[in-house]
Amino acid sequence: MSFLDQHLLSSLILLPLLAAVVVALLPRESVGLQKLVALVSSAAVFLVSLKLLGGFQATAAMQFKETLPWLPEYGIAYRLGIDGISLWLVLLTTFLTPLCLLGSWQGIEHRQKEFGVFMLLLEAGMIGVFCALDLFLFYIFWEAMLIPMYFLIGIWGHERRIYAAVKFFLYTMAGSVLMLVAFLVLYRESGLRTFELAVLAQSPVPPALQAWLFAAFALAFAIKVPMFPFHTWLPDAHVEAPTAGSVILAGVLLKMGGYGFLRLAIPLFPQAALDFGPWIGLLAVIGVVYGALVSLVQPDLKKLVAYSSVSHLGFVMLGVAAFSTVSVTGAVYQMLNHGISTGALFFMVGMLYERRHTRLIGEFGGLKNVIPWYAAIFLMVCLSSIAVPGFNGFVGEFLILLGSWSYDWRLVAAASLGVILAAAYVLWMVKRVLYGEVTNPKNEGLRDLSARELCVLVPLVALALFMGVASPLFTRTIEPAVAGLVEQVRAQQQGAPSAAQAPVTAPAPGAVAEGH
Amino acid sequence: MDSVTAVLFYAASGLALLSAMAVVAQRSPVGSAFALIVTLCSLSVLYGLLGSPFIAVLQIVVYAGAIMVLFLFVLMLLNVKREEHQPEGRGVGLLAGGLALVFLLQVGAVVLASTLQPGSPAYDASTARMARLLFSPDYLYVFEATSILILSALVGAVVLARKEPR
Amino acid sequence: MNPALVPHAVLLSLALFVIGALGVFLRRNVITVFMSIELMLNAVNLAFVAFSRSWDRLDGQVLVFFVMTVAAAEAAVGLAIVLALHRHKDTLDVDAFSLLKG
Amino acid sequence: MPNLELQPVLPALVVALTGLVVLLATAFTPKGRRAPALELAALGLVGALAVTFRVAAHARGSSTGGAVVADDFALFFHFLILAVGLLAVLLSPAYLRATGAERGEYYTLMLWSVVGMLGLVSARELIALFVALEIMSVSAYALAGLQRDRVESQESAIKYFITGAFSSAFFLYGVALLYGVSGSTRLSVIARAVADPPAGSATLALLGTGLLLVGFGFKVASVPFHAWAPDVYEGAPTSVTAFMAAGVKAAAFGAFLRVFLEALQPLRQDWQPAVAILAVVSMVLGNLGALAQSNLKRMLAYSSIGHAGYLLVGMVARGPVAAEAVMFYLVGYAAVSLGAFGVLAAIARDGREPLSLDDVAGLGERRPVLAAALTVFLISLTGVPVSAGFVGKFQLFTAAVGAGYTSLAIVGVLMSVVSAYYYLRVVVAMYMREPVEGVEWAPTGLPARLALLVSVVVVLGLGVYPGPALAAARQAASVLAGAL
Amino acid sequence: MEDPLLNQLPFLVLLLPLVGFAVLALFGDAIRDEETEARKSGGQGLAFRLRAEGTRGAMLIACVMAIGSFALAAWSVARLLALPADARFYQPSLTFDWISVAGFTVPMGLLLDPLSSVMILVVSGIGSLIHVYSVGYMGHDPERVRYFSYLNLFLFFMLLLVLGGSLPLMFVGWEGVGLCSYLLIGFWFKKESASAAGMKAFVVNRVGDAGLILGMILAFSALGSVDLLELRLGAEGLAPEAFGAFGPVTWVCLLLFVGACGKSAQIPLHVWLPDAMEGPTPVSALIHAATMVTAGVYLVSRLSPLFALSETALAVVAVVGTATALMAATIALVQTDIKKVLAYSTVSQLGYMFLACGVGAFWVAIFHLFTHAFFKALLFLGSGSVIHAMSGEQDMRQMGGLRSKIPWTYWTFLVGTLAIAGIPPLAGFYSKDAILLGAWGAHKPVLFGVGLATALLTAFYMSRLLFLTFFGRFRGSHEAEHHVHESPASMLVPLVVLALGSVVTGWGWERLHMGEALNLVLAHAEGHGAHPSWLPVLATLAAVVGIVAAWYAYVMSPEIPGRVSAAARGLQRVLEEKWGFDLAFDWFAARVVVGGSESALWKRFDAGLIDGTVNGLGRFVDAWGRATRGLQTGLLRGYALLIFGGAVLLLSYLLWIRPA
Repeated sequence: MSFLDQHLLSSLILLPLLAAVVVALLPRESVGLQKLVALVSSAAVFLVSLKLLGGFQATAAMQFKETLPWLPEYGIAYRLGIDGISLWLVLLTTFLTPLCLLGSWQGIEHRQKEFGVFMLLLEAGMIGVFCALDLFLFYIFWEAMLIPMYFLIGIWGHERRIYAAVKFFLYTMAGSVLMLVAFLVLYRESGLRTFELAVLAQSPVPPALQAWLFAAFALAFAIKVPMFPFHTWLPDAHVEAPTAGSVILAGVLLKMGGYGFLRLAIPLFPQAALDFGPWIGLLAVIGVVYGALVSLVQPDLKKLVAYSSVSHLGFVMLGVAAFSTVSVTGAVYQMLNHGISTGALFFMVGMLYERRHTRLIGEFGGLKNVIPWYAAIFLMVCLSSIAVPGFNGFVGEFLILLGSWSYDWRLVAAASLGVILAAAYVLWMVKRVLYGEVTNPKNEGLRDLSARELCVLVPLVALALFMGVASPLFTRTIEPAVAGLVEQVRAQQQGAPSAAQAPVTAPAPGAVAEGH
Repeated sequence: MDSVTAVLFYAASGLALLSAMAVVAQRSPVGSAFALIVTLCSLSVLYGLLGSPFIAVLQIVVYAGAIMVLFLFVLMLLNVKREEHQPEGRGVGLLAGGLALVFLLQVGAVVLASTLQPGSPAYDASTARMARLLFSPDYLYVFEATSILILSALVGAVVLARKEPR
Repeated sequence: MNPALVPHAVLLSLALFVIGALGVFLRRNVITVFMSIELMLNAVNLAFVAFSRSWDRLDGQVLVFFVMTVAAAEAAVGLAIVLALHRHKDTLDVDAFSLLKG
Repeated sequence: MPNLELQPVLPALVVALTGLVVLLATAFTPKGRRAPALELAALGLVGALAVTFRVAAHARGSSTGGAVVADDFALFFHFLILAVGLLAVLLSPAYLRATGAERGEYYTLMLWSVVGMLGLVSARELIALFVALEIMSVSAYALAGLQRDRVESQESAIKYFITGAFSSAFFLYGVALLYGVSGSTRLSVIARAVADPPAGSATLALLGTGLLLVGFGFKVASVPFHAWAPDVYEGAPTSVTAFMAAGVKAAAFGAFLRVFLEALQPLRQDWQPAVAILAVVSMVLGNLGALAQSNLKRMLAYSSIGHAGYLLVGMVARGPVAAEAVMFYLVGYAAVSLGAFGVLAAIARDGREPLSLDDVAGLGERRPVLAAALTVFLISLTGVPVSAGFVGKFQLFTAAVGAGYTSLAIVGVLMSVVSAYYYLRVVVAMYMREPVEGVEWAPTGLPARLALLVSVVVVLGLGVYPGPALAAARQAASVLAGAL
Repeated sequence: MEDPLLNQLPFLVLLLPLVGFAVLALFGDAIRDEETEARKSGGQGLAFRLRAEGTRGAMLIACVMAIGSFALAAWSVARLLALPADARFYQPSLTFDWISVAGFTVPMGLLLDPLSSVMILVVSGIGSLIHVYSVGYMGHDPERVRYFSYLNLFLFFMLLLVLGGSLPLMFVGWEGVGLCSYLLIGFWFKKESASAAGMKAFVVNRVGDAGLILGMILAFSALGSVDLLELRLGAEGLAPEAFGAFGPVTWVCLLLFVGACGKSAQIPLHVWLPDAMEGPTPVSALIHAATMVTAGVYLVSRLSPLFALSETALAVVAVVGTATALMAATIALVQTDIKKVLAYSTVSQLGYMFLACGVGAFWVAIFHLFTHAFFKALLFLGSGSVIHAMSGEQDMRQMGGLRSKIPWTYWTFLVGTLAIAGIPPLAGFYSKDAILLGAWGAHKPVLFGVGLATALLTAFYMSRLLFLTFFGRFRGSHEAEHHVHESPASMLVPLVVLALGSVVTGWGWERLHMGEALNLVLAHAEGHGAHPSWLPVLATLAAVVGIVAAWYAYVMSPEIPGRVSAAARGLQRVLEEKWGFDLAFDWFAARVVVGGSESALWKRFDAGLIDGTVNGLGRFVDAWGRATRGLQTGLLRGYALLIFGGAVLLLSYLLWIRPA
């Protein structure tokens, strides 16, 4: 166990890899064993990841750090570490993966072995992205993750899965390769001969160059988020992906965009981040409203949820763009919230799909008559998604809006439209799916949630509620990391509000400006 | 002496040039082959004039003798007829000619502009000296390696040309 | 020795090289094409001899020797390929060998 | 008789003699019995590897009068080329049997081609280099045309041969011009001469450089000297294609590096932009061309043109990083192309060609290991981690960006995205489609399995732990004068 | 003086309904729907018996929790009243925070003071009555367990709303009651109109909530706190220039008022409330009349110190309130659905309360809120009793002459009608009088005039309702007439209790000097002007005129309404179309938002432009790929030419173009 303690993060990456190998080596016929091994090992990874909570200090410092020389000539090393931001994203990943495996117990009907392998590989990759403190390492995980996801969509997806998988892959790759070039330019410019994030973040890059590099980074991350107008891969990918794929995609992968902004783009290019901030904020808010409006008119449940993700992550990006301690903390929190509530939504849509083999809203109606438990939980998940206070979403959204107000109150005001529209598109969907009489005879004999499905959903709903009520348990560790980040970045920006000036205590400039 | 050399040089050069053009201009492959033999022989003269008797002899024996006979042999074997008229050749010909001209002018100008040594009169290219150089450590291995070259060519030729018992 | 001989020989080699190249483009009989290439190799040889003369070094001639060997080897393989192909296609027209394209 | 140093040519000698032995063994095997050609060839190559180890240990840096050397650079490529030869030999038997082209001479020719490659990378003198080039090529011409009942094979041979001889003439003319400038064919002498050329000869040297570039450009299949590659790669027997894509390219780049970074280093300012242009057009046209292909072999051929472009990017960059990046990439690329073509060879039963996407549809379900291997190779070709291809591209682009050629890196990565599209199509077919009716795949033979396994291990190994290979490449590159 | 118990009691008040909800929600399924079971087992068997007992038990639990909560609330208030007036502030708080980030902290803290005391009494009191009433009214609904669980949940959130010590915590209750309202309006979810109404209610409320969120944020940014008490301090600490006509304080107030408009159904966000009558009638009584809809009034009163600082905000509140009062009253004139009349009446009365707020008479607003809770709950429950008697019929044109058939209902309903009409000495008279007085005293004659007119209209349409329902002869079918029956005791007891309340609360309020008690926490204009003695008389006169006119038109000569509407067709149309608000909203929602999103945003922009660009890029690259194939002619001579051309270009480049 001492290896585990010494190399906790490495273990979190290696364990799923190891499990993937084991599953791959299991005989092809013993499907049950394959599924079981995958599930148990991912659950074990979750348990191990809980150890992170035990040893974590609520400071801004990187913790559980590990360094192993790798390509010393290039200044590349295997550098891992987490702070309050990545901690929770890692936990989110380890939390969702076993649920996905459990949730796909029956939905995946062929090639279960490969499914388990890819899910575990994906998990390792995702954890790696959140732990990497070296640009090279980050990029490796970032790109490597594409492959299992690509397979998940392409093999187990629905009708247009191939188009969606390829689109997903190309879109993401197109964004990230330019980021790779930006890495290299940064490497050259810094002259430090290292890819260590912390070191590079301390070395100033000329402002003119910063803009270009930041743009390259921002493109990669904006596609991943996805920010308007780089979002069109998302509905396709979501709709066509199998349930587990959608859950992971929405739950974790999309978070990497925002995480990338926070971890890489902004600290590395603070000045450019300051200059581009308003544009990012604007796109974010457009995304909030646009995503909600388009979501409103989707006939397909998954597409609706997918566009709602565009809207939700617009909030996150607004918080990131505003870049105050409160707004960024809110953004990180909202990432977790979105992972849980949208993850749960995708699970539930998937469960419907397993029963009816359709996702069209028009095919349903009156389901509350037939499957009341499903309906009740579905409603709760929806409420979480539209940020009803008491659920998790509200805390995140509120913090984002609160923290962004002094950045630009107009953006906040516009974003609040998203709050309204969210209720509209979600509740309209709820109405069309759950309420009314059962008009479609195919819906009559549906069975309600099974015990296995409850095992998947209950933790999610419980967590959604818990996070809505006990947010300080989470923000306690997020905030110091964010505060440290904000301070570090602000110190390098010219013409930015200084970090010492807490943006929340002083009357907002926007508020006074409103008086005219 | 100098003028004789010069006359011979330019005569052989002219012949080489003309026969080379004939190689390319002929429709009949056999004609081309004979024109090429003429070119090779005129080149041999030039080699002699440039003080390389060994190469001059080799040129006649190996090239004009062995290699060209091989060509003619294959031509006879396959009973090759004249090429048919090529209607589409004009554009390609123009393009090729243009490129060739550009190439010629460019490189020619550079060659003319460069100041090449005329070489000393005491130039010794005797066969003995050639042999010493060829078997010096510098070229011995290369020389030996040509055996592999020839062998592989042989094996390749046999493999490719052999009629397979089906 | 006439100082103009060396550059003129090089120029001649250049001309022969280009003529050979033109032969490759313009002739359709594969054996003629092949002979054009031989012409090009000879042009190179001439250049080597000329440069060898210019520098008073024999390496150039050694190279010519090797080029001839190579030419012989190429002739063997090349003609064998031509023979084999002729068996399939019953033609020597290079334009007929365009199964592989695009 | 002068004192002869045999060490530098010892590996080549072993391979050459093995070729001879195989030839004889084939000739003297009674009709109806299989000659132990494969075994002998493999044994010989293993022996050559062992000898190379010995040379590396005891006679590093020795040379035969300066024409042929066994420096670190040469030894690096020796290992690479011998390994390529070995894997190519292992990949061959099943394919040859399936396509009815099983012949002892095949191995002989392949071995002698390897001899040429070995000479190519260890020559420090242009005459030796040229002869080695021709040994490699002549055998390759013959190998390409080996499938006598496939007219494509014959056609590819004639195309390869004519264009090869044609470009050889250009190469030779370049050698002649450099000889005219320096009076020698030794790289070191040429380097001195072009650094401080005799009056009026500076431009001549430049032309010589240009013509050499044509010759090397042809061998490495760079646009616009690439046109032979798709046809030859498609037409040649697949195992030969694998051998060519890996071996010829590696050896040609070895010689390319040595000549340009040693003899022509002083002219770097002049040829660098030209090579940059070649790199860009190769990357763009190679990848765009591959995009439109439905024949897998042809697609990989085009992609190989694109990869030549990537490698040229490394040539453009300055400093030791560049050379070592190119060398590292060559290792990875050799493994990948051997592997990829090897898989195609493994599934092309009964000589059924051309191979289209339909032929691999459903491979992932029916032959998971084979499909997984091909997937790994394709991933590496795309340049996605974790693979040798990614690390290689990373180094190439680092070098390019470091040398100020950021635009090259941008073109490179964008073309990687384009390439992802056509590589993914193969993966899609393998994993996301049902097998086409009537397509069956024979079991893969043990030698081929071994070869593919090694390729996979190398590709992944270099992707995860590139350090040692990179160190070796760096040490090898440090020999070159220009790799400062 | 301290009362430590008061640091715990409010939490208990909250806890009981929450526990009730949790128990019913989690175990509700086991005791749900015994009718299905009955069908299966033929009404026999232990399982059926258990289930039947279970539902009864569930209802019992719900009622006990509600009543217990009321008892605890009453106890708390009693203890609070025992303290001296200036010590009546308690801020009980849990040891952990709800939100705490970088200086922004929302503790789990409540606020118990006279204002919240009044509110928790009203909420838990009326809530308890309605729980009891529901046992009778909903006793046979197959999903009554779910119903009672929602009811308990509502009680929890409503109590949280009024007890919450900071704006965000209050907002939890605020959205929570909205949620319960959504659930209860759509309780009969099989009915298309019910689920649609629920959704509409929530979405329209969300508009207000968005304003409320922004208001909270601005409050924190500008005033530095979201704590209800500190907010006032923050406002008072502001520099004088911050109080401009449109200074931050004004904006905070206006944004919060947007929230209030949503919840309390003020123009233009009133459209959801009439539709909300799709819910069960007790729900309408509790949520959409007595408690939830008054949350806006509570909010404005709670922040009265803030509102009092901004003339602009007060003016907006007053104008919106008055306009709403008048508009809703006019619409109520032509409604035929008994509950719709009451709904518009509620909107109107809420406008009245805002009028009170707007003229600075915040305690009066609470006073009217208090009395209104009684008589409007009474009227709704009464109408429920009528509907119950009519087997679900709600159209007044199908009723008539019920006076004798359901006397208890009739009498209590009469009390309610008189109370709302403002006939002394009933409760409505006192509070309405106080409002008019406030308007007069604030020198707002127009507001006063409109208020008076509204009082007259109120008396008229309420009397119309009364007469149409209970007088004349029965207009429904014979069968329906046969079924008419008086409601069970569980329904009648609440009616009686509420009727008593409607009678005495106005008088009692005055007697107990509740206004003065409230003024300790509410802002109030000092030194009202004269207290003209003609005012109560005038108000009463208006009420009497209204009643008499209704009597004349609907009892004496029932043909009059037809003649009037024929004479004023335009006006009739306008009123029947509810001044066009619903049409405008429907048009906006269906055509602009949904239609625009579908055709313009999704189909044209998203799929067409963005995705088209992306796919177009792909096709573009692909086309180039095909084009490059053309280069590969397959002709050897072409390849050689390409090499030669390349060589020529390369040499030319090296000779001429290369950088110096």
